[in-house]
Amino acid sequence: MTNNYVGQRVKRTEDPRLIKGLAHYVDDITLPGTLHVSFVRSIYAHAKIKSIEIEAAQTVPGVVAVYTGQDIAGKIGPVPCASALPELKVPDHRVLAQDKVYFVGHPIAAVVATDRYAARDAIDLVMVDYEELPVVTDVEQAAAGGPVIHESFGDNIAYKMTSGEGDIDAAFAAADRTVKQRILHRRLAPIAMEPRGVLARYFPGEEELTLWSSTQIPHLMRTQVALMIGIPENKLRVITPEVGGGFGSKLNVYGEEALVSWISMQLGKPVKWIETRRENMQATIHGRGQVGDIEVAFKNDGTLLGLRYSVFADLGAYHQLLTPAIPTLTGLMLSGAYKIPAIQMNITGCFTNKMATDAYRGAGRPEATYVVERALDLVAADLKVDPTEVRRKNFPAPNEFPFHTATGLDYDSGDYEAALNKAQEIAGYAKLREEQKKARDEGRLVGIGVSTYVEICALGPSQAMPAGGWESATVRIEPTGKVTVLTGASPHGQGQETSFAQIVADELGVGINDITVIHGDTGIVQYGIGTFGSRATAVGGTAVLVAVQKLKEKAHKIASHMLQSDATRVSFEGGKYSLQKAAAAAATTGTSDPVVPVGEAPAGALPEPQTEGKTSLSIQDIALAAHLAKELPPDTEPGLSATYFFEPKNFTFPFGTHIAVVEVDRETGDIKFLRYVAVDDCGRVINPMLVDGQVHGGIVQSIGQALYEEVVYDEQGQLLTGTLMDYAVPRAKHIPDFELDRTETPSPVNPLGVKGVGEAGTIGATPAIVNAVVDALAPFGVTHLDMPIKPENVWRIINGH
Amino acid sequence: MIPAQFDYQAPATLEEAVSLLSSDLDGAKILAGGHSLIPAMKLRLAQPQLLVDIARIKSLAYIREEGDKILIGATTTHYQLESSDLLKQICPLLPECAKSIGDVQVRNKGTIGGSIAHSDPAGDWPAAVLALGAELVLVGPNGERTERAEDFFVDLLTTSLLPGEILREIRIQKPTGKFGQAYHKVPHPASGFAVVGVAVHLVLNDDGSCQSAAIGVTGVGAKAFRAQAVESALAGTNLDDNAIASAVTHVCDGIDPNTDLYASSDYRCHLAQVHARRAIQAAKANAK
Amino acid sequence: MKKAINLSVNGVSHSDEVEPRMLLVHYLRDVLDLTGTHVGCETSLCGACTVLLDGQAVKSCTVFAVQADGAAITTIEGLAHNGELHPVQEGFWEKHGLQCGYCTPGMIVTAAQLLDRNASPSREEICHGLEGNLCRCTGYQHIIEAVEYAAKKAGAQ
Amino acid sequence: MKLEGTHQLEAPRERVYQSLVNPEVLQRCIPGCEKLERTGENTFAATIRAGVGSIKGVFNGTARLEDLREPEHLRIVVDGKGPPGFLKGSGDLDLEQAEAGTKVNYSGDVQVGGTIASVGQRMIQGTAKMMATQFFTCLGAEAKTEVGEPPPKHGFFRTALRWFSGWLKRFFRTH
Repeated sequence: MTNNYVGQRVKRTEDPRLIKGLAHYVDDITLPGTLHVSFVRSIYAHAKIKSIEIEAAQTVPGVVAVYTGQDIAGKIGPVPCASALPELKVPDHRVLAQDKVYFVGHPIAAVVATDRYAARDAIDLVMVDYEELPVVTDVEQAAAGGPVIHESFGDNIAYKMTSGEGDIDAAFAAADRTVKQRILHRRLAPIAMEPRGVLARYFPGEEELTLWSSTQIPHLMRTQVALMIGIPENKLRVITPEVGGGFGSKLNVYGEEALVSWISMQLGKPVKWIETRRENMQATIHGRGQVGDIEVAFKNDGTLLGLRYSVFADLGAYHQLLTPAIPTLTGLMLSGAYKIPAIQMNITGCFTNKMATDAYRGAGRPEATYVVERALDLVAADLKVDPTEVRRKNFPAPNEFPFHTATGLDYDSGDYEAALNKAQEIAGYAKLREEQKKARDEGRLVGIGVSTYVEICALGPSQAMPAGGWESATVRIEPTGKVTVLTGASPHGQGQETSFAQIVADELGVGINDITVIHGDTGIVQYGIGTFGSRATAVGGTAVLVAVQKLKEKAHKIASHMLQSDATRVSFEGGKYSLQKAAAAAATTGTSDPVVPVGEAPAGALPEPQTEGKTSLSIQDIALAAHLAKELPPDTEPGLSATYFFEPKNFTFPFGTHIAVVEVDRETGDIKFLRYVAVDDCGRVINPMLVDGQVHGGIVQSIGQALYEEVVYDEQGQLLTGTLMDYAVPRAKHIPDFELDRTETPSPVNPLGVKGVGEAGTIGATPAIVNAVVDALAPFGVTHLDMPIKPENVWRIINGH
Repeated sequence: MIPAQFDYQAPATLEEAVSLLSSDLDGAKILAGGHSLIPAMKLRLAQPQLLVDIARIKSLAYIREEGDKILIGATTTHYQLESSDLLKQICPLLPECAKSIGDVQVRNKGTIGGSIAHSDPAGDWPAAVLALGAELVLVGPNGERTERAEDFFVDLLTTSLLPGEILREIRIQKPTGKFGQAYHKVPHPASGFAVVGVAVHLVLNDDGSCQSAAIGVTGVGAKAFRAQAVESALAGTNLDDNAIASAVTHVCDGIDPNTDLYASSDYRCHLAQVHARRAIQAAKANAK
Repeated sequence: MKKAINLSVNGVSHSDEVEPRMLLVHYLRDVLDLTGTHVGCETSLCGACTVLLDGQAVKSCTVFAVQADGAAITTIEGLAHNGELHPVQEGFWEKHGLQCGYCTPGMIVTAAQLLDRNASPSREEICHGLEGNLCRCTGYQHIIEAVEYAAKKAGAQ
Repeated sequence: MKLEGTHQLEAPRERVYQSLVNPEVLQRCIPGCEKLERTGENTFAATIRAGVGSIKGVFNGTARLEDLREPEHLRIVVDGKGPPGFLKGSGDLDLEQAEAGTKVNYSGDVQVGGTIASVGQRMIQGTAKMMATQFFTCLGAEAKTEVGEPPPKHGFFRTALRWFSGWLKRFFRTH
């Protein structure tokens, strides 16, 4: 295989349509006669529905139908939760509220009209009479016996779980010292720039339904929606057009997707629903939402002995697809980048009168990395040593991999110290510390924060996943020589149309523009799992690689047959199967150009491949021959196509070091970045430009979490950050100039050697930023600050309030 | 996202606009740039029956000098003010304030008149026009009248505009002598509105001491206000750091500062003091 | 109640009758089928819907179509000329200034106007100029580099 | 959201108290109150057009007077709902005799929900404060009026309180 593409900064093939404004997101697709849905949503966090008056809404010109919970009762199944935890309580959450509402934004009625303006007008006329019920929004109050949200459960505790290995009590008993800190992870809103959207079209004659949805998981959605609305799975086609960002928020099956599909079946018309941003804030999953205590046991020399994290997880009012599973991922990553002999995670998952939490970029792992990296700084502060020292002390050495953790994982490969060294070198760490000292002497508050993270990617082995952890790929060479790649991963901005094409182009020796990567259409692509958990390249890309290698095996056989040679004497290079030198010398040379050069397709029938006297055949020649099937070796199936389902044996474990340098304005509490250095190791890199983009984006979401973002409900469960007026997403002016670099430790888990990078930034950066601010405020005795660190909080500390 | 229905008229003259506005005192609203009104309409928090679009009255958008006054038409956009070479020369506070409003798209469409008439408690213009002692020319069914900016801002989103009246022009005394100006703002990280905004106009004596100070503050109270206690504390001083630091402690005098998710009232007041001090120092440094 | 409007979009004249409340972005998308202009918020904060109205970048979700009567609009679809990408479009492609692409049309249109007004902006000026556009994917760094690339490219032409 | 404040009214305590329990006065003084009909001894059905500037919405609901201890204390409990959401709250009013009239101390709790809660963050408290001020200013004027006199015209509404457009309409029609 030649590396013309893999490892190169290849410009994305998906970009031209996007930069010209010609790409199609769900709302860009309009079918004749499309009806539009608008939802009536609860304005109370907890209330009984006494009555719903829809008559006035029905009279609005253009309104076709109004549906309430009664209309769908017994007709649409519950919103699915795929997390199987022992003794998990699963509320029966329906797509429209039945007799009560339990969060602000809970859908109560759907108005269907001929245009979106009429649908919007009509929802104002639906009168809901509520009887308010007591509200619980605080997770600890919910656990302690606040108002019960789902009466049949008796309390608000959805599950309790303890995990980890090693003798935790012994570790604490043996410790020279311990630190303990209560840590909040506030709720965050994923804010994909494209809100959710659904377009459903039922074909009554064919009894088929096509559902266009902005989702990360088209196939899982097909299975789940089919079950919810009772249509055979193979009569439902889910198409994922362009998806304007997901970050986990579209790794889900929402009630609206099933309801809009069902309405289309009821009315026999295309039906569309496009979420507004306010709906997105209220009724698309939130991320994070934990409060817990981290405790660490360690020796005087900094050796870590044990770590315990006891956490209340704010699940919200009901479960979305993975709601209860997210905190368990936190438990998996509590060993961080360190050797910790005993680890214990105690989770109490609780219902609150708020929207469900679920996977948001990192999904449980940022919480783990954050508490571990904060804890390591607490240990360093306790021992009065540099934070890098205590980290270095506890890293597993490169020769200790696969490294088994007390959370039950086996880290695949790593050289954590190399990444730390490189980051320190780039940052000029020693000099930074000197400068910091000088700044402090001048009364300036400069802080340096370090985070040496490990994350878990490439989810994952099917054993560990609720609905399969493999990924599928088909590579096919069409009769004209064009290469088609089908992938079950459903990328939405990560750029796999390009990176998968890079893999295939190098394998086949063809140009990248001769390859089309197709994804996100269950009518075309065999089953797939989707894009989440930084898995698309490591799992989906590997499936593509193995599929193309399988295809080449077949092509090799055909080529040998056509070249009338033994397979061992035929080699493949630069897109051609050639007789090896000795054999070639005996034959006359012939042309080996593609049979149908790009852009010069002949009219009429395909040309016959000319093999007479040739010593080499292009892969396109082989494809055509395989298609025409006149010159195939015995027992060879026609066509040139291969499919592979890749089941990884393990997760992958990317890692890295992030160093943030900040300065705090003593008067106002404002936080300004002076430097930001990130050295990430995501294994082998297919396209460094795409990797940098993932890292940048991840870090900026971390900046948001660390300094600005917070979903706020008041005590009555009213969502106070209901729009982007109050929920602060970082803007260009909020970011530093990032200094990125990499180390490259290939993963042994997959033949590509890749690990994944989609979430690294959100995982590694948050603690680096908070550690830096805490470090800046260390002169005031600060050892911990909860996020988001707002200027006012800083000001209060500086001023001793 | 979708406003309720309304009727729309785009009169060619101001007289026509006044008469349309008077035709439905309860339901008619003036539309200029629309960047305060349309967002509220999209949330259906505002549901006017009739929009009278004055942005098409070309004669309402201008920046010019007339005698000892600077005249600014109500529908002059923030961007026109931000990019005005004339203003940069003779009254740089206006372009500086304009530059800090919202974002470039908002500045391209939003107007100074609309912003002042809306009287958002966190709007930027009210601070600037207060500091400049502007006069506002209001046109109504009974003709024209002039109101001092100080009297114009009454309360939260509330001005002294009478029903049927339209803000036509902002008049500012052309600064003379040795003067310095500055606008300092803490933008809300999400909305960009002023958590605190301080506009300063200093007139200095030849020896550099403070002849007079005019300070407009926005974001802090229910409406923008003149920080008179600060102004009088500055007058006559040599504007050294101590004088400024002591004067700004009065910036919230008589004000009940706002509280929201981003800043409590005492932090907000503290920010007002810090940024008042910084703005005064900047104005002093800018003085010529 | 409908009002007649005449306007030019990407050089093509259109005459339509619209409800006064129809937002310009809905007119462009739903009536003219120019779906490159996106809607990302409802409070005029994300900039995904940015178009040029008489050469000035505006948020088309905060302009009624009736307000654009008589105006010349340029949307993302109209930015390339004779099949040749606008330098900003080229910059976004070269520098990986986009991921999911949803904010991209608004970002590009805003950046195009930024360069119209300031041919060689500093990093700070670029950030200030893009203050009205949210991107959740790229972390902005590549967007800033894309605009720098476009400035250089346009300067060289 | 907690609301607290003190207002000095230039009227005798007895008169202030009487005004507070007089639905006609309440209708005139509750900002935006378009309708206040007695439905029980101390309960009323109300329609309130509340808001500031161009931001406003209609709320339908009930008002109740509780804990009546003439002339020193009463509690007003309101609960209303409308397209922009809901508002509910209760306020304890303590009337103290003061030199120049009556000092009213109020302390209450107001909750809002729906659109106004989720988008009105930075203005809710200001609006509430403003409405309270308006209410007590009006009440002071009402309580000063002698028995048998026509109710005051609230001319100051021209400026301070003109945002209450329903009221304004009446104001302009009667002048």
